Amino acid sequence: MTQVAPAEPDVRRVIGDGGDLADRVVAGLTETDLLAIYRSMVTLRTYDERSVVYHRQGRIGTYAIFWGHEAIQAGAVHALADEDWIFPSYRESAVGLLRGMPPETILAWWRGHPAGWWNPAEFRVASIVVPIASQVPHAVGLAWGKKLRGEGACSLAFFGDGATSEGAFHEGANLAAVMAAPAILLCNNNGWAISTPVSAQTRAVTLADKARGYGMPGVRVDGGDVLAVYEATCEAAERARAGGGPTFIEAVSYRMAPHATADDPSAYIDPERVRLERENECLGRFDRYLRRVGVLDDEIAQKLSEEALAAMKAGIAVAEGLPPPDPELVFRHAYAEPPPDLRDAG
Amino acid sequence: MTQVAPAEPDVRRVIGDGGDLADRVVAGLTETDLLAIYRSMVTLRTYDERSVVYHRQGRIGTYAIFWGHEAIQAGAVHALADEDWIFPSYRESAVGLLRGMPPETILAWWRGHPAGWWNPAEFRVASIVVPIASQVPHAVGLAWGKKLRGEGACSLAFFGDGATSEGAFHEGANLAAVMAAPAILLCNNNGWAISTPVSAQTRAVTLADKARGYGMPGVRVDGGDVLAVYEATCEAAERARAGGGPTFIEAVSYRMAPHATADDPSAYIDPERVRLERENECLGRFDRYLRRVGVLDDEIAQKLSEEALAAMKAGIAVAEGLPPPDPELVFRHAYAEPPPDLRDAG
Amino acid sequence: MPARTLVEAVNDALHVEMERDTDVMVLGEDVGRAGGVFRATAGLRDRFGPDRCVDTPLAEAGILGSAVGLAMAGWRPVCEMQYDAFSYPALDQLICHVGRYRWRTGGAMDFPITIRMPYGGGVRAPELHEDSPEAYYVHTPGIKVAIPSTPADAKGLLAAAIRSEDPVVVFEPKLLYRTARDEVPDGEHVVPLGKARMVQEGDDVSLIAYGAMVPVAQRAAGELDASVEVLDIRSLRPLDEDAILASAAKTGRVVIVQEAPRTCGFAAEIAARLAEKAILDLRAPVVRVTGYDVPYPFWSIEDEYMPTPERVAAAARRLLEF
Amino acid sequence: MPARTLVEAVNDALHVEMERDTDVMVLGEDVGRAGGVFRATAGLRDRFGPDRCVDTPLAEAGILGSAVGLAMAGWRPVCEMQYDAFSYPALDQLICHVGRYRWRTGGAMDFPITIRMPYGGGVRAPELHEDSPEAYYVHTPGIKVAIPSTPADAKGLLAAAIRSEDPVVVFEPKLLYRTARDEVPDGEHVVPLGKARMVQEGDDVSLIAYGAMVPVAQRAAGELDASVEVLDIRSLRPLDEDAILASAAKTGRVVIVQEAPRTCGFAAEIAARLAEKAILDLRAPVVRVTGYDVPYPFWSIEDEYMPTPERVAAAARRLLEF
Ligand SMILES: Cc1ncc(C[n+]2csc(CCOP(=O)(O)OP(=O)(O)O)c2C)c(N)n1
Ligand SMILES: Cc1ncc(C[n+]2csc(CCOP(=O)(O)OP(=O)(O)O)c2C)c(N)n1
Ligand SMILES: [Mg+2]
Ligand SMILES: [Mg+2]
Repeated sequence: MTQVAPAEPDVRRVIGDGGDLADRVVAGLTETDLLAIYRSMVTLRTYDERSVVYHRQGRIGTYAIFWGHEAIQAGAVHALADEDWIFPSYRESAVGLLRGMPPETILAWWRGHPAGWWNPAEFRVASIVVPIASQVPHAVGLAWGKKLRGEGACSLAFFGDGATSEGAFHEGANLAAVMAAPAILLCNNNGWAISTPVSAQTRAVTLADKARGYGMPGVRVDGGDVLAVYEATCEAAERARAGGGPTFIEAVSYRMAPHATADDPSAYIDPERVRLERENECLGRFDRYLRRVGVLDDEIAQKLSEEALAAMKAGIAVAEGLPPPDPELVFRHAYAEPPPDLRDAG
Repeated sequence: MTQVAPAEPDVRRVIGDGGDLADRVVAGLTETDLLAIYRSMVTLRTYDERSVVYHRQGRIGTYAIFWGHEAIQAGAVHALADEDWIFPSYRESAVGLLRGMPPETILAWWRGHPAGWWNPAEFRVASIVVPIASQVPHAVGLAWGKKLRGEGACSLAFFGDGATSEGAFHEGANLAAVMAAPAILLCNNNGWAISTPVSAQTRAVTLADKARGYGMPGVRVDGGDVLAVYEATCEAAERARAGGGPTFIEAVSYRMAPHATADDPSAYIDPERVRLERENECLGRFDRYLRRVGVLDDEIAQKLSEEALAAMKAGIAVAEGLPPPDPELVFRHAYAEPPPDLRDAG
Repeated sequence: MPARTLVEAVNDALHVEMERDTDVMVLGEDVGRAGGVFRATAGLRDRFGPDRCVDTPLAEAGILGSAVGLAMAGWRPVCEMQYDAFSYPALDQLICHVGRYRWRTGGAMDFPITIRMPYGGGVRAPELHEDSPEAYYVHTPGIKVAIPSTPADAKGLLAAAIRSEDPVVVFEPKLLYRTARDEVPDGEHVVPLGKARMVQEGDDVSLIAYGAMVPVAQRAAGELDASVEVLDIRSLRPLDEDAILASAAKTGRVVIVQEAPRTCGFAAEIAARLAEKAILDLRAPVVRVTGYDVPYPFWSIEDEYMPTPERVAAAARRLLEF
Repeated sequence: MPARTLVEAVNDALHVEMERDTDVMVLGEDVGRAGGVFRATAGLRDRFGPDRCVDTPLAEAGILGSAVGLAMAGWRPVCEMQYDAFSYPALDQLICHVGRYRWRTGGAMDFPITIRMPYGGGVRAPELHEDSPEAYYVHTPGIKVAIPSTPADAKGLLAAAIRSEDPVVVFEPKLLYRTARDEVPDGEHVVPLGKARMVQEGDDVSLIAYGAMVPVAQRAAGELDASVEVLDIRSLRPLDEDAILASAAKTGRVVIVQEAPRTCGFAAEIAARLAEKAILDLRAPVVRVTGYDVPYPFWSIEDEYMPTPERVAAAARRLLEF
């Protein structure tokens, strides 16, 4: 069982720094694959940056920014098979884009519009879950259930460093190991739970150390390195499919934006640290890597970002063009067979 | 930070096997101390064996047997200072005896009689807690609160192997480490949660491995070796008082009796294993050790067990002599200031 | 029809439904090897294997939370909570997810999850083995709740719950597990949710109860020299409001019996509906005979807490003399 | 008296009570460095230090469970739950321990624990930031519940909660956090639990509400051309039943307004008490204007869910014309 030594300080990296730290290549990744991953990151980045603008313009409500976390989301999703399920938190609200979900659906969610509903089975993307860590047992149950049915699918749950303090994380992780569920527990350790630093969240030397308590492998990767996330997730998925059970992945990152549009981090976060982190943000790192290995040039980059922007603009147009929701929807969908008195309310 | 290597198979022992494995001595323990510990074990053993008889005779209700776990309870309590708090589960219902609580109080609890109430502050023994693991956060809060007040007291929570699967254990343990609470988390790993073997409870190599995920020391001791438990608890208490925070202790034992008087383990437990474990039960081991080191002889042993039996017989007499409880008590004590309509019920 | 105890009827329902639908699986603490601490799941592990009758780790939120994922994978999970009070760690999953996930998918996915648990007092047990938590569950949107009082209903309502596309919580009165023994139809037997059971008809006063309080109401009826109607609502959501209103219209006097603590218990909901929809029919106050707003007492005095036939009869007499 | 918003009044109460009693401590998620996501605890960490205003890990059961131990150590913990729905993971500790531990010690120890949380909808927030969970709390024995609707009461009831030897849960209507602005007494200000607030007197119909529904009831009163009484019960347990019965006796017509889902909500409790104790005074049905038994909707249609002055006024008119 691969397990990380508790105090192992260094995290797995694939992308070098253009200097002393050399680039690695991930076996089996073609140029097309690399560009596909890059495209996904651009899609997510564009979604996020536009959303912040749309929020300022009052076109969407409160929004949970994920700027700088695109590497974790894209790296993980590209490592999965199409039938594998993804369980996002609010921080990965737009991850469905990488499964063909139209941007207007997610924009509608943030606009508080029922068009924000989607069918998880259609995209193998579960609904956005707001209560911290509570999606972890869902992902475990799904993986376990698929395995019991002899289907090859595994599941991946996204959650944060703060989530590791919740009982739901603990009970889900333990159950995953006991049932040898093909689940991947991907923790985005961005250093903060709103205003609470990870140092006040746990005394564990690394979050990956928690894996040992569940008897599952725990690995640490550079969350700003999309290929490192991709590689680690591939290994976890392989192990899961081979019956090796769950893996805990700690993606070490940093929250380079406010917790959400409503949050003002100036009270608790060091702007200088944020500035440095932003200089080293994941899309730029991958962009430079791809240029070093000769897969990307200005033209392609330009084209991809224009496509992403166009898709996003089309998405907001559709979202804003939606008719006001039928108030009748208040009474729909809570039950397959609603109780007769559902409308009683005086 | 002392930490146990995940796969470390061997557990700490002090008491030898009278053969190849030599006895150790615990520094600072006088003959009087050793006999006091022995006396406590005899007291607990007597309480437990009589309780099973009383249950069969219909003199107490369902009862959670702790036969074979006396070493864990006595070893731990003797390692604590008088002002330290103990948080028992139903499995340690009689631990108050070691703090001067009269047996009739505990017997009354098992008789479903309000005389089973006690004042935790009087004995620094919290109430018996039935929901698994839910006492862990209490012990942590107490320890943290005492520390904040600059009082030297620490706390010790008893719980089982099954309890480590509960969110309450996880949230409590993590909080203890974060607050550097002077708390001792003592897990009696007796191999079973009712009918569920620890192998179906977790995939962790050892339960002590869970400590690393909280950044606290995790130690394993032979739960049948009262001196090993004593020694490990002393170290944990010292560390706690010195500001070193909490310690997780896994006391490796075996459940040699039914889960409770209502349980029939024949469906799931191997009687041969139980027989072997009972042959090596903790009181006998300590008894033989004390005789090897020349501290105990038949006369003392006889005297102590007679005293314990007499105390227990007196206790049941008192408990059975109690007047039937005042039904009025149904309405007492829920509130310091009861709402005026507490008695409304048609 | 063979006579079965209530817990045997539960066990029978599980056998029949698991036989009938291979998507049904049972999970919980000690449901497998031991067959459940009350033997409600006895034999399932041998018959259907450890994959369909699963001993889980000791983690109620993990059990119910994973049931959400199991349902997404196509299973119909039947979760056992070992005792009433031990279901509380799972309330977060219940409220945030079990009751909302179908809605969250815009109705695209169903969550046919059944939660069953022994509930209630009167069994001389230690603390926290005697709670009646139904109000926490029935107040939660997206959840349905059934509480049988007879072996036949225990089988039929559990079958209906397992077959329902909606999450259903079935509270089994542990006091009646072995004391209630009656004929139970063999094979498939389904009692639809939302239909009350007329226990006995009467004209002067209505005693409305559910679960372990139904026999209490029946005994109270026996003590009264009046024409007493006893209605077992047995399904709290959906609720058979028509049956309640019809009974109130007939007798004009209603006593509601509930074991749970008084405030915001289900008796309050029934009384509130009567106050709104039966005001012209009522010839006397609506009286709730309930437990008290106190922790369930030590068992040596639990009889003081539990509604008794005497308390119910006394309440009925007050109404008859009103 | 200075004018303060409701959330400023909460903050003021915390400052005053922590100043007054050095055993009072605040703990919760983001209450320290950030001063709370609504700024309710702003300034406390600087003023009283990180030991008395503690940023905890993200673990609600750990927060409330440790508060039980902190109380045993002599503290008076004030726990913040960051939002209504995020209090659910702590329900197990609430029901099993916070509400029972005093009883469990035979009254030997008090557990002066305060739980405060922003609750309720109408704030255009994402899912699970709009729940009204008071029924789960008030149904729990051993717990007291207060829900202010004005800045002055927000301060006074929180002070009373903190000084109470019993556990008290204070629900703060987040919709009114900044929209409600009014005079708040400086320094020590205590509003005793168990006393309703007469908002306006009237003879024809009574509107009974609490929390964010009080302004709704007031607006409804303005729309009615009748003499309308508006009663803010503000303390659910202990409940000022006399004030409710007096109002019912006077008007004979009662509308109860509750934001929470309907079934077994607190409006049911009030209606049930009226059905039992005011039956001869009632000249019309008791009507509950409530939320629905559905998940709180997306905010673009939340106004359909929330009781409105129109719905309340319409209900009142039905009673006036009854
Ligand atoms: C159970 C629960 N408690 C509290 C909250 C409020 N809350 C929203 S986000 C957040 C911090 C989460 O931090 P982390 O898990 O690190 O995820 P991140 O936001 O950094 O992605 C909190 C406390 C919540 N959503 N759910
Ligand atoms: C929260 C909760 N769930 C379930 C139970 C029922 N129950 C009582 S004892 C027990 C097993 C506990 O096993 P363990 O923690 O190993 O302690 P042991 O009984 O072995 O001392 C269970 C499941 C409970 N008391 N509390
Ligand atoms: Mg984070
Ligand atoms: Mg055990």
